[in-house]
Amino acid sequence: MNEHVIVQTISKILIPFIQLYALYVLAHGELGPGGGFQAGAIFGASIVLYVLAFGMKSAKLRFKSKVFDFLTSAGVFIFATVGVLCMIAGGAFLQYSSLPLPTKKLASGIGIYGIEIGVFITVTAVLVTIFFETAEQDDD
Amino acid sequence: MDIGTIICGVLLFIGCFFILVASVGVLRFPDFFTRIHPAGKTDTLGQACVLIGLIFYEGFDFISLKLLIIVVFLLVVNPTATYALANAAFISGVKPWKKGDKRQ
Amino acid sequence: MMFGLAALAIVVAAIMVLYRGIKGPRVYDRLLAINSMGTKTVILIALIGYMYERPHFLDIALVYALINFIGTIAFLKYRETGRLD
Amino acid sequence: MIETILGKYNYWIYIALMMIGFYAMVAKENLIKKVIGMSIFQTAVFLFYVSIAKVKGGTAPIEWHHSHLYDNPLPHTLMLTGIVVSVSTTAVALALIIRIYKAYGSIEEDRVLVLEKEGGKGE
Amino acid sequence: MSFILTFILMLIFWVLLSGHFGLILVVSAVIFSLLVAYLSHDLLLGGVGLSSLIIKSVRFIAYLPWLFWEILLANFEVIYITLHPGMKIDPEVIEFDPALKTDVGITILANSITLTPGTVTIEAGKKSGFKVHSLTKGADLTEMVTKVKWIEGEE
Amino acid sequence: MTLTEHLPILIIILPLFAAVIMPLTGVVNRSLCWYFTVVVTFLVFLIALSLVCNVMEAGRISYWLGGWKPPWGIEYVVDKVSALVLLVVSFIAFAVAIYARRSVEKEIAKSKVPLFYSVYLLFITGSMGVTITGDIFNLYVFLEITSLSLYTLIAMGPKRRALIASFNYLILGTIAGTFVLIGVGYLYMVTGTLNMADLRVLLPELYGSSAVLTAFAFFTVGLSLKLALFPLHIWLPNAYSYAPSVVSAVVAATATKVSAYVLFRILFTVFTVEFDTSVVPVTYLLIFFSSVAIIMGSVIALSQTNIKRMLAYSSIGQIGYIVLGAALTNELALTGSIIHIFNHALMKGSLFLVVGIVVYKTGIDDISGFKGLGRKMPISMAAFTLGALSMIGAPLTVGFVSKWYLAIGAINAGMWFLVPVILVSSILTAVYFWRVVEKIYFHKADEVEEIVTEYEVDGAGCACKRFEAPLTMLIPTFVLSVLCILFGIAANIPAGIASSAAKMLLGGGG
Amino acid sequence: MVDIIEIIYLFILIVCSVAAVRMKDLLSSTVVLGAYSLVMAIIWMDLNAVDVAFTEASVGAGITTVLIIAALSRTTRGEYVPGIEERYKTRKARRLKNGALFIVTLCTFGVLVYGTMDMPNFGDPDAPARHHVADRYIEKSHEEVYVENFVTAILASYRGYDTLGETSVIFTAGVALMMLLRRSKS
Amino acid sequence: MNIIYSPLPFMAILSSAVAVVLIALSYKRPNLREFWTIAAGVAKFCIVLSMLPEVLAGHVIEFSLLEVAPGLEIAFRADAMGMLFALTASFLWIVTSFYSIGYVRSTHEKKQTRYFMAFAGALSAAIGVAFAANMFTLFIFYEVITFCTFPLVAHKETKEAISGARRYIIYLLGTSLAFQLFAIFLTYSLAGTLDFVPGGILAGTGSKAMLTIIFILFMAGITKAAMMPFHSWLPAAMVAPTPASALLHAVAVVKAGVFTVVKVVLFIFGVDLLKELGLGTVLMYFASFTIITASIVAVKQDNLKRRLAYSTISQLSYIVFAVALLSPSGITGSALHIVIHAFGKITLFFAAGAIYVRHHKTKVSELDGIGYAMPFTMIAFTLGALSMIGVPPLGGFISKWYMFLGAIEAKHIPIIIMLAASTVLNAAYFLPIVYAAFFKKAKYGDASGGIVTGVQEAPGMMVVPLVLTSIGALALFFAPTIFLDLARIVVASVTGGG
Repeated sequence: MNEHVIVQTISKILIPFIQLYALYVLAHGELGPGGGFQAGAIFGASIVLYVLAFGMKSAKLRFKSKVFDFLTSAGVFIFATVGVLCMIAGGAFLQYSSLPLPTKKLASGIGIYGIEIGVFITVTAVLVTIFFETAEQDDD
Repeated sequence: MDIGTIICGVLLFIGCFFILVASVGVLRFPDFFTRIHPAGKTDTLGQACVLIGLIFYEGFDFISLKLLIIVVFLLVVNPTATYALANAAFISGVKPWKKGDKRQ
Repeated sequence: MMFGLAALAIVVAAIMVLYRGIKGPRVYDRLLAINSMGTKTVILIALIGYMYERPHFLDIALVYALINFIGTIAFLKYRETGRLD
Repeated sequence: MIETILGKYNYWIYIALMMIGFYAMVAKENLIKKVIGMSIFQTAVFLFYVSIAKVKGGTAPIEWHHSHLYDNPLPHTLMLTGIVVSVSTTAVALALIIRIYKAYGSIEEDRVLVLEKEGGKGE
Repeated sequence: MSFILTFILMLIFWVLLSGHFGLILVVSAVIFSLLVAYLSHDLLLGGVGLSSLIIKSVRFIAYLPWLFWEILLANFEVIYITLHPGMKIDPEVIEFDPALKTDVGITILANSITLTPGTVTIEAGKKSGFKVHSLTKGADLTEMVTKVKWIEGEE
Repeated sequence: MTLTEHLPILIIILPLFAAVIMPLTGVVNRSLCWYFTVVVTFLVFLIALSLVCNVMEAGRISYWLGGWKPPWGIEYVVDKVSALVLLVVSFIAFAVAIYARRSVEKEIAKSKVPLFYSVYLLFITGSMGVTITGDIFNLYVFLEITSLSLYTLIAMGPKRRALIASFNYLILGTIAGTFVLIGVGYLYMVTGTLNMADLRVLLPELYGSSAVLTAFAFFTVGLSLKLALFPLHIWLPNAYSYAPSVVSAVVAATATKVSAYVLFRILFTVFTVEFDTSVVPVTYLLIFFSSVAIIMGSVIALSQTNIKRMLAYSSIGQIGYIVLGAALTNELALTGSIIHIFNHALMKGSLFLVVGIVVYKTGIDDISGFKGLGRKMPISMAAFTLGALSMIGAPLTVGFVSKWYLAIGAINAGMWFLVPVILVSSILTAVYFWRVVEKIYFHKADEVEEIVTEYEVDGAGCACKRFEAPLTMLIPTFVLSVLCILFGIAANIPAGIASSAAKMLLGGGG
Repeated sequence: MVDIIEIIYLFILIVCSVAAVRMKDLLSSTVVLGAYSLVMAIIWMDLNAVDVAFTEASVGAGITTVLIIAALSRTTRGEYVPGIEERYKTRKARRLKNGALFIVTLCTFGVLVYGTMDMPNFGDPDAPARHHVADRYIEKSHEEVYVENFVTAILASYRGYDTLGETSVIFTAGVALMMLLRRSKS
Repeated sequence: MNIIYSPLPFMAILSSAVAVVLIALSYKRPNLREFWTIAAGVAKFCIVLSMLPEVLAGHVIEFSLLEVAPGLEIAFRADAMGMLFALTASFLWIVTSFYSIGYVRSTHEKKQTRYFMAFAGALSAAIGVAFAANMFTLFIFYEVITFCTFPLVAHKETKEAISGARRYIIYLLGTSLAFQLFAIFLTYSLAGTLDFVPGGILAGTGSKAMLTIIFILFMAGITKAAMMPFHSWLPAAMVAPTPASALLHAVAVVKAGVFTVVKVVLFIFGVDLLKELGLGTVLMYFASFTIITASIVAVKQDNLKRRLAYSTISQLSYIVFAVALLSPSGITGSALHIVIHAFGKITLFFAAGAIYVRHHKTKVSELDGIGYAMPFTMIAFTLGALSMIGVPPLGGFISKWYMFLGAIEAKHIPIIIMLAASTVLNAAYFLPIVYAAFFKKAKYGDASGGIVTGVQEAPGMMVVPLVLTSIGALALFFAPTIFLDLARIVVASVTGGG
């Protein structure tokens, strides 16, 4: 899609904003609507937009699919690790209050934030992977 | 009733009017290229009006900033989407309606 | 009340547009209508937020404002090249 | 009677939607139609759950200094999970459809079965 | 350069959106802005100098009021056409080449054309030139082209 | 908290971690994946074993996830039934994991092997999550993990038909899952809780309510669809027969069992026996349908020429046994049903593994392909024969033990007319298995030689000689089939657990 | 006022779903499904389910439509319309099948309607679902989890384990897609 | 009656089970393989013999192996009845082993290892049936016999052999699963146990109708006894090699069948209960019908083995019939007939095998003058046949005598006429063979090469066993003490010490 100057330009402008907005949603899941999943979906959408505007080849140069493979695993890993850390700290699985932090509030906040980030990473990576695999034609 | 609310009401009225008219246009116009005119921008203006009305209602705070951001994005995104649509139709060979043609 | 009336007006508009969306005749007309409904949704969400007096749900409206057109772009690309990559 | 019908209007709509989706899912021959039906079917259930959560005069379940009557947040949470499941299933279904098309050249269930018997590739 | 600019821009955007300044939030604001800047700095402001950026932005902002006025004016025209029972439309496709050099210029022009009622860009590109669908005959776009060129700084 | 207290969660988290790391391991070294899988499944098996011991000693174990007290948080419950099912699932997972190495090498593209193991482990995770949870919504979530991984695993089958099988299963599986979700919703709506134990306390007051009845109906239908009870079995034969051998084995041995277990949970833990029998006569319906399943499964299996399909239909019949035992709602029959979960996993597992070996070695999955194999693969065929004998229900095999309990249970329930159903299906089973056994030992191999040499990798391939499968495939197969006999002779151990589990289920302990 | 909007939108929802299912052109169907999603988002807003609305917005607008279009781009766009002859040949079987399925659907419908009869009314504040467990979440979550959004509190803390399951589901889908569609590079 | 706890009964079973493994392991060395067979046979016989004094002294040897599940125990009990059967079987196995070795070597059978393995397995199971302490154990071994003998029947792997074997297994397995197992289920749920108790366990547990149903199911389920509607597997199984047929028809399979019938009648139901229900009479008439019909069919058969098979059907029904008389003498006759028929019939089959091996004759009509060619064989055959008919001084007379007595005791006078008639029929199908063998001239110029003058006996490995068994048949008339004693102990126990 070389000729679609407009789409490309607008995408260039929008993509960073969409990405930041996604991260904003991630961070404000505790205060307002949103959370890891929504953030991941929005972030994924920004990459989908990139693919649509600039083509798969360019996108694969920019976003290595290997990286996304890694992130797919990493997200769940982070989530589960938070849970296991709580266990190591002496609580039940995912019992944030047992985390060795000064206040319970902070512990809870960090714990929730940690798992939200895990969700976010997995969702982003998976959605992008899904899109990559679905959209890419096999040229044979 | 303070002044913000009144301005808001007026702007809401104008915006809704625009939007309604745009919808009528979408219904009435004979073909795709003519329909895209009201849908693409009368709509946009109407929406901008409504949102700006809400800004006046809200006064100046973070929420109205957010509204403003929405307005800006709408103004950036809507014409692009309209363009994308028109372009898609044009490329795949939809002939623009000329005066005297049959309605589609 | 004011917001409610405005919202109703937009709902009416949305119904009209939806008629076009379902009737067609071409897929472009439908997409046009849906696109238009998308922007109306932004407004409607904002208005509903105000009706419930909880306006900080504008986040959702913002999502639509930001990413609703991705579908349209995908559509354009599909019509143009027959593929999305 | 009238009260039962009016008092539960959300539920009636959800039932209707669900049936539309269900029928599309089982009766349509086109595989993508099936997926669309699936999407509607699942969304209908989400509507049901969220309807449970609604309380007259309640407000969204985010802490707020004004109100003391919140909607029930639990079904919302559950439905977030539900939506994720729905999206995942849809993605896998679409992937399968793409593979089926590659193998058979058709995405119509009955055609595919005919092609399977004949051993050929359609179109 | 563009990295820092993007970072700052993102931070501002965050603050506009958020309005909360808890410790975790501020830290994550910085980290996330850095992240986005790292990921997308070449997208938003790829290869643009600071000074020309400022000039262009100022000019663009100066262009906006005129654009809004145009939008407003022309909207009434569409409303008139729409609501007129006789449906007085006579569409045509105008082709012209504005000879704009930058992508941003083309985008601004195309979107401006789309926003001003009566006209919709249906094709825009450096090579192919512009095709504009107009509701009524005789739409005049020269003024807009000049103004966009001014923003681009080509005069 | 000590490590022992964390076992209920570790059994889920461990394979989940492994599944997550697996794709990355594949990047480092592909052959590592198999070792990793085996080690993890073995650990899981050990955990399951120790859980069983703990439960038999101390009774019900409850684990509060996130440290939240049950009605508010999610609870993990290990009791006798779930411990037994966990043991079955983890054991089969372990055995099949060992077996998988060569079979997967052959049937799955190289670059996808790590992913395959990952999905395999996810499937195990899901199955065990479903088993161990005490929260109905959590059950749904894990059910979906299981289903999604299963769709994928089935679609990896070597024939293109596998794709359609997988898709059909996806559609029906989604319907089933959503039905369960609706059931959960209705129960939640009238009670306001999602915890099974809590539901049990709250529900009896509401037994008259049509919403509860509807919830029950949806649960039953959805789970019946998942466990392929007769009229809802249509997805199963294709899914089993076109999946890769490893998958057929593990699915046949665990997937439907887990669904059956969930059905038990709903019938006996969430609702009470009185509800099942007196408020709604659902048990009669289930008895009817499972009897039909027992007969029809065997009858249809009789007419199959593809060995995997034959085994699949036989599974449908066997599932009928499991449901029948539950529907009779008396202690002996339920014992039979629970023990049949265990036994059928062993038998079907070993049978499918043998079929996998044959497919691996000769590439044929038709019954005629078994001709004369008794001489060429004596050990595998011995395993097959043992499995077949168990399926028939010959005494001293596990099959007999379950049939014994079911039959005695049926007579005790005053439904002695069900005994002929069981026996007739035994005979039918005997007929269709004997057909195969006869081919194995008393027919001459025809024209297999060419294919044999084609598939003979080791180069030692003289067709007249033995060409037994590699040891990694042979050992688990043989162990499973020997266990069929072992637990048929020493049935006291599983029967003891099963009967105390049945007592617990009927007695209302959660 | 919100109720009115909601009722109107609910009906629009049904119209959209019927249209999406009935259209022969799959692309149009997809587009109408997009509208369905939009309408749904509004309904979530009306029902105060902001988080669900958010999810619907991000998924419906960004992902589902694009995915289906992607699938279309790799398969075919039109629903296959059999020729008259073929249609005539299979008419009886099709009618029978559709009739049977219709009856199944009708049965399910009947059960659902029956079940709905005894439900608490829509929006009933005394409904049991609103109390018991939910009360605690609303009253205590601020003290126990220190989170303003109750939904997040439940999602991440009370029922955080569900979320792990949910993430695993998504992970499974990702791995599944890699397995099913990724081409080996060799 | 003392109970002695000892693993001897189990050892008796185990000895041949171990042999199965050893045979399998030495498949490459035929001599060693056959040594194992013989050694196991001798060992088994010795073990059985070692238990004899205790049993004769009225003790019972019990051994409980393990409990499969609550209520399902694998246990063994060597009592008089089992002893009768076990002694016969284990002795005849040794004889048959020698015979088999001779047979398979001279016919060059394939897959001899499998053959011997199956043989040893079947024998283990037969002893298992003999020593089973409860119905469950009995059922297990009953089924094991089926599975072990299947390879023997299908041994030739021809189409005919396989279809015969298929019929064999469908009949045996099908009926036992469908009816016998059902009956066992019902018995267990009524009585709560499956142990064999002299005098029965079912008395007073269920309604009359239920008990009748159970009885019918049992009788229909024990197809190995070859009662008339379920008899057709037996002629079909004649495709097996002759030693196998000999073993099947004389010892292992069919005897296990009738033994089971006897066990069910005496130890599950008990004499009193059956009398009360009047089922004994029904069974008796059924058996009588079989005796007569099978005999008539046998007369018509030309194939020697088939004729022997129908003879077996008829003879087995004698045993059933005798026990169904429910009178002490009848039971004694029944028990004795198990032994006596075994010796007689195995002799006949051995002879048939020898004829086949040496001259490849299978039809009765081809046997003219064969007595001169194979004098030992045919004399033995004659002895066996006379024993079957019940002519003194041969064993058959004794059992028939007791049966007559039993019938009189039970006051079933019409039955005596039946017995007489059947004896005539027996004579009618055996004597022509004897007559043809010795008094008819051999037809020269036969297509098959005819009978050559001069003695042409089968190998010594075959002749010696068959002579031995015929001598056994003879000896039983003169010295039936041991078996008679055993039978008396049985009678004493089941009729309540009377």
